[in-house]
Amino acid sequence: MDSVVGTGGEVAIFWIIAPLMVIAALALLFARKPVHAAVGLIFVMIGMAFLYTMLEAPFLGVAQVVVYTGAIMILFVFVLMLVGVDAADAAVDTLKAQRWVAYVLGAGLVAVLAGVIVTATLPDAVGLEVANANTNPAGVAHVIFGATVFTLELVGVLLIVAALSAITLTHREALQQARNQKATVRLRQRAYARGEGSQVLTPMPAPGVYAEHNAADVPALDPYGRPIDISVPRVLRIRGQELDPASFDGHVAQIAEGRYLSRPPAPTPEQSAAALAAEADLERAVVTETVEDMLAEERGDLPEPESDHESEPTDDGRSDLEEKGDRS
Amino acid sequence: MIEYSWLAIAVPLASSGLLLLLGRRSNAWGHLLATVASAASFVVGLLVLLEVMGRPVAERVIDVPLYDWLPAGDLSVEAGLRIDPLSLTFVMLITFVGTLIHVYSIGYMAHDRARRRFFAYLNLFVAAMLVLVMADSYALLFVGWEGVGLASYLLIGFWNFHTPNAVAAKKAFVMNRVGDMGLIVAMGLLFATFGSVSFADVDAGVAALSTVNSPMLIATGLMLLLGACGKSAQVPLQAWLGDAMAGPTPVSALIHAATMVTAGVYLIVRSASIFDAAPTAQLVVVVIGAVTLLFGAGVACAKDDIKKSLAGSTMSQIGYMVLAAGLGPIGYAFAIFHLVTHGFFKAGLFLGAGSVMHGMGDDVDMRRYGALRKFMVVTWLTFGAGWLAIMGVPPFAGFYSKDKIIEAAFVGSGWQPWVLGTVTLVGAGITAFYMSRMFFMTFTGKARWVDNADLLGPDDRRPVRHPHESPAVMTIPMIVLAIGAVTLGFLLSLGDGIVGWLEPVTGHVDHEAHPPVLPVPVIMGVSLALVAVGILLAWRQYGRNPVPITPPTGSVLTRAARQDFYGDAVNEAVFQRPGQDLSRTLVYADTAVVDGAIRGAAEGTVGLGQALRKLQNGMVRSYGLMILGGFVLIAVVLHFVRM
Amino acid sequence: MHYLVLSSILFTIGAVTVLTRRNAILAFMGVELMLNSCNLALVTFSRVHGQLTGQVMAFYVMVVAAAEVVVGLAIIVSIYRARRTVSVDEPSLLKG
Amino acid sequence: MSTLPWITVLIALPIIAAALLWFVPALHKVARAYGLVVSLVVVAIAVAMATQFDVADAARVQLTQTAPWIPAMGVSYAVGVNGLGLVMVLLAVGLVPVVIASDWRAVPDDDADPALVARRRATFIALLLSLTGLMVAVFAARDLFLFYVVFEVMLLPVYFLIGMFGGPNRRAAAVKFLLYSLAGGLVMLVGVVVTFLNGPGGEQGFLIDNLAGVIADPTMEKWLFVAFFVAFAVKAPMWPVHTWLPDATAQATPGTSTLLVGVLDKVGTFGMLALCLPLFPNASRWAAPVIVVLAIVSLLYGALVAIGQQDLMRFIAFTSVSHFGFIVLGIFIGSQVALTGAMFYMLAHGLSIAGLFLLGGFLTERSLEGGPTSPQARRIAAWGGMQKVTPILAGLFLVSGLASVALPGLSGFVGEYLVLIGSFPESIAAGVVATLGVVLAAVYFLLVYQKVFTGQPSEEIAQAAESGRITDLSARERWAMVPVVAAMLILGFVPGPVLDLLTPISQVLAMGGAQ
Repeated sequence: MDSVVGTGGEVAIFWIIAPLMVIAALALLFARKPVHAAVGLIFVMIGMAFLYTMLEAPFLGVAQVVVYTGAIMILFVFVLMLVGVDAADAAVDTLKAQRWVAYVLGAGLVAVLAGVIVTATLPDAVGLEVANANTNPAGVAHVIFGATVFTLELVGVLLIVAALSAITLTHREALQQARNQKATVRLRQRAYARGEGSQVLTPMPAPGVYAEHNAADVPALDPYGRPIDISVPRVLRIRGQELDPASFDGHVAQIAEGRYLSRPPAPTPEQSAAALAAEADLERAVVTETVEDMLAEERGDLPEPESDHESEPTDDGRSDLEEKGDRS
Repeated sequence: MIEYSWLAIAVPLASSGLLLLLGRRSNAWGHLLATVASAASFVVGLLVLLEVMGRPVAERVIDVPLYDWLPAGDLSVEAGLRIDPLSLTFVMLITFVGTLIHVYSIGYMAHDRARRRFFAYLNLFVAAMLVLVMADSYALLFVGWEGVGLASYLLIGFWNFHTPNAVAAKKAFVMNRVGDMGLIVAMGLLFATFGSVSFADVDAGVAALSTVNSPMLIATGLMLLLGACGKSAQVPLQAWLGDAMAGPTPVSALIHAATMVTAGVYLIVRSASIFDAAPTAQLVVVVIGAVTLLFGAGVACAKDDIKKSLAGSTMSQIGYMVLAAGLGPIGYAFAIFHLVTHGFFKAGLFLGAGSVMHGMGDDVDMRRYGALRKFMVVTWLTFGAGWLAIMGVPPFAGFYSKDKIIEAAFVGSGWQPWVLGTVTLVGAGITAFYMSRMFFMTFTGKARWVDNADLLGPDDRRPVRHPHESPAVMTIPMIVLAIGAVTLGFLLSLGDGIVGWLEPVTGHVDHEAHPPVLPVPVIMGVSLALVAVGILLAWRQYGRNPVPITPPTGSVLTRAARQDFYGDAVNEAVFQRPGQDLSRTLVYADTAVVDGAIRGAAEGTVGLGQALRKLQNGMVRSYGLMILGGFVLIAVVLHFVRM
Repeated sequence: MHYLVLSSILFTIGAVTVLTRRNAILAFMGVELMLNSCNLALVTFSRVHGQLTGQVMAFYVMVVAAAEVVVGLAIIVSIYRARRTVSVDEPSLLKG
Repeated sequence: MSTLPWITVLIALPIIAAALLWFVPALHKVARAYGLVVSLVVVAIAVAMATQFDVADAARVQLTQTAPWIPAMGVSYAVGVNGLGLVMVLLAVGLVPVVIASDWRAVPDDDADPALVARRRATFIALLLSLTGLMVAVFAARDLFLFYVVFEVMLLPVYFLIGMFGGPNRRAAAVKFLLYSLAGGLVMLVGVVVTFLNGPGGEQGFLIDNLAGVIADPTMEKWLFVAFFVAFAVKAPMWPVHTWLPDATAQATPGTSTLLVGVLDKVGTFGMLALCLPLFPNASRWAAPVIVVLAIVSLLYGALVAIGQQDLMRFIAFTSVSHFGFIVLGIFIGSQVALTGAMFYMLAHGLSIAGLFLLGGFLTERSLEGGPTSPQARRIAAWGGMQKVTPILAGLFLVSGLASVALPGLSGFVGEYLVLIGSFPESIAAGVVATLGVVLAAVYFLLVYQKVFTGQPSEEIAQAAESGRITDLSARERWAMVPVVAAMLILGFVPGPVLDLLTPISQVLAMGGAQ
């Protein structure tokens, strides 16, 4: 057995924590959702802190918790909230075989490193009793503010620079002039003419909040009583957290059947579908030509920085984000 | 005068060059200049001849060095002339007949716009032929050898805007080249053995050689023979002569009857020392001669084209000469003798044929001649003289020369004399047959043409012709040649005659010492009898009976003979086709395989580059993957290296 | 030495994460994990040798890691703003 | 013997002239005349130099200059010619004016912008002139390194000549040419360096005289020999590394092809003579049998493939492959006579090939179907009966062709005869097989002559001749051809003077070289 690990208790703790850490780390590899991975990583960090303290480095243990778990990981999660909500990996990897090759190589790496370590002959552990004579933080402090004080200064500078750079990087210059309502409408109409985005010209229908239920995750109902998906905020939809109106009490169910609607009673789905289609065609025709002459009239005068985004499906999302902005 | 004998070559050469350079400007007088040039070289030759005759027999072989031609160290070839009875005999023949034919051509080519060019070529030929016979080394001889080949190419293809003529010319040149190849190889062997290619050194070397019939000499002899076959249209290189008749008739007379085609015989006689030292080669020579003799005769019997028939006869006559030359010292002189007489009467016959064609609108088909005797008397007479001469009817020239060959053929021991003698006798008979056939078909019998289209009945295939005698400028040469054909044999055998005259070259042979296996009178009688039979047969078939204007199918033999015994077919099947296929294959292989291999390498490199390019996909992660892989690799390696 | 083995395992997991996840943030977490595993090794060695240098080194690593995270995440955010994605494959600017 | 630095002048003058032409736009208008004058001046100087040459010991390198170039590396600028070098230099500079005069229309006037046309013409001429200087340099180089440098630099002007002027696929052809030559050249570079390292070193360590036979180790010598030989074989070109030549000539202008085949390719055989044999005598002897076989193969191969060619220029190129087979055979068969023949052959072939290419160019310039360098104009089958339309052209073509198939009385014969005859003492078999090439030569040339010049001209050609669209050679074309044909005839009848220049060398080589 190894002299590095001192007391039996320590051994026990190690054997409890280490496997858990490994499993948590694996989450990093296999978790579909970044958030879960982040959580796994946090666990690893904390486990790491435990090990530090066991390794007679309590100061580092604390620092670990404070710096990593307290700062860095939070930062991660925050950024995830900011950008990565729907950034789960696409099912198909752009680089075929990359994944598997990586796994194999990883296994190889482990084998090699472990092999080296196992075959290596380590001197007997000295232990840190001497060094930690008057508490480990003091010892560390001696080194930090003694031998490596200059380094410390440098690191301080580094941190400041990093902070500044972060600010400059994330500070958003006005890449394009703020989009006023007119431009927004134009964009949306153009998307509509192209048959993209949410094929809606009017402001987004509000979720079922004001109908029966004051919850943003209940879709609004159209005159025929069918739920309007796009009325639910996009994020909820992506997360699959919208609810089915039918799952509410009978009242809403009746609403869903359109019972409370004025005469005539609800037509059969075919009729309604046909009617909708005709309506939509008419609408589209009108809009299309209006859009056309709008384009003609304003060709050039409006720079189109988004021309490459419009083609992206995310355009849909953006347009109704703005919608929210308008509404509130 | 001897040291100026090079003038004989220089004059016609200069005139030829002049005519070619001046171009149209010399159209008006070109032909005259050429004729004069040819005559001049005849005069030079004559003067030299007289001077040489004035010398004692021992000093009749003179080498006239001109200049260092190929000073190449180990091999240093001098351009020099060998003046001796043999070369002089040829010089006289060439320049004399040549001049006559120049004169004849003035009339014959009168209507050709390119007459000047024709004469330039003729002069070129004369010069080259003189180089051939006057050279003192095989190298220089080769110059003339190829030179006459070129002249013959140019003259056969003189009307090369008719593709067949161009093809015939090419064929002649290429087949000659095959012979030339033999000559080159022979020269190489000589250089390898004797370190020189001049006649003098070779003769000395052979004399110094102890072994007789050494394989080297046999090979040399056979290679020389190959050259001779190419030039003299002997089997197996005979095929070109018939087509060569595409050239203007004077050309056929001069080049393809009198002079150039006999160069092979000259070569063999000139190389006497080698052949004497290599009996095996001699035997082959004899066999070739015998075969060609019959071959040509057969062809001559079957052709209806008068010129081709004459060409066949030329082949056969040269067969006689080659055979004689193959007999060794006893034959050389007779070969040359026959060569000279043949030069005269065959040239005469060709000119006669030309005259007939001239009168018959350039029609060569004898089946459309007939009864021309009345219309072109001179031609008839001169042609007749040639006819009798070639048949060997005494006292015409052929009688003297050919019978000597026949007798010589009977000399020897074992099977050889009997076989050869018989062949020559039979040949004589056939000669008589085909020549009489030609004569009768052309001049006697009923006219197979009409001079007035109204006389033509329905589906009457007779042509309309207005035969007429040729102008004097054409007839005079014919007459001169005819006189030669009549008298030459007799003149040249006066005293020890040409045989004695040639002794410095051919060596002295006591003909009494080698009696034929049959008594001479018997041989002579038999040959004359055979000739008579031949004439009678021809008369029965072509003289008395009417000749069908369309050739009858004829026997297998006849049809074969009409096809030159399928010589062309053989060539095509054995050389031409495979050659073409080989060439095609190689052309394909060159692009596909040779070049393909290299292009393949190039494409391979490009492909590799493309493959590697894929790795540079700009994706951080794949780069990272590579780094990791590399790291693991290194780690593993280090690990294992260390332990 | 179990600590060392553990650290190597964690390190590998981090590395593989960096290689396989296309979400930049996840990859970034992988990097953090690698750093941590290194720290673990450092601390272990400091104990083995009975000197605090290892711990100090680990400390500095933490600080630098912090700085790095700040900058890195800032970059990610700005990339997201510009390209509406955080996939590391998208900015394949390294392509020749 | 005058002290004028003849060769340096010969090298520098044309290159300077080329630079001048290139940089002075005023000259562009008169580029061709300018080029003609300069090249003629160069010829005059070369002739004057020849008079200074001491024929008595032609084997010795004369008219030498030596100056340190990169002493640290043992590289020096050392030039000088022996008999062979002199002959090749004369051939090279002699052909240039002929080429300029014949390729007068290398840059057609059809281009809309006259300034551009003038510019391209100037480029063409400038390239030709610079090439002249380089050719002189390569034949006169006595320093191995210098030789190598020029050997490679020479590729550039040729590359541009092929790639900028000529047929539709000229670029591909040019690249192919460049790659082949470079590949060979790099192999040679290795050989050059290794040879130097084995040499005495010092400030003149690269002088060929100091390197002759310094390689002691036989294996090493063999390897080095191979390294050099490969480069020269590609250049020569020998089967099976010949395929760049037909493509290049099929695309390049006739003039370029003339210099390429007539002179540049001779650098290959020249290198074999001037480097392989003296530097590695034993290895040459060791490799001779193989090389002789290769030579005979390319000799027959070239001839047979030539028979089947459809494109006039490709045809001529393949005949050259056959001829180079003869030359290499003469060099390595190991007899002094054959060596002399081979050297003479290099000169004679330069002449005959010039005749064929340039006259072929004149012919294609008269094509009704496309530009002079277009494939359809060069298709043999597209012609016929031209002798009737252009008799002088036909006659000159016939003479050149007969010279190239070694008709006695023309220059080609002397070389071929000496090579063949000289081969027999060494190997009768080789001699006999090589002699087959003589027959094939007659076949391929007469075949083409028959197709192109005999028979009846086609309707269009006949009409064009009537209307004067197709005329016989113009005065310029005729005068361009006169020196070539005259040289063929003179060398055919009186090769003595030239042979006197070459024989001593062959005697030296045959003694020390491959025997």
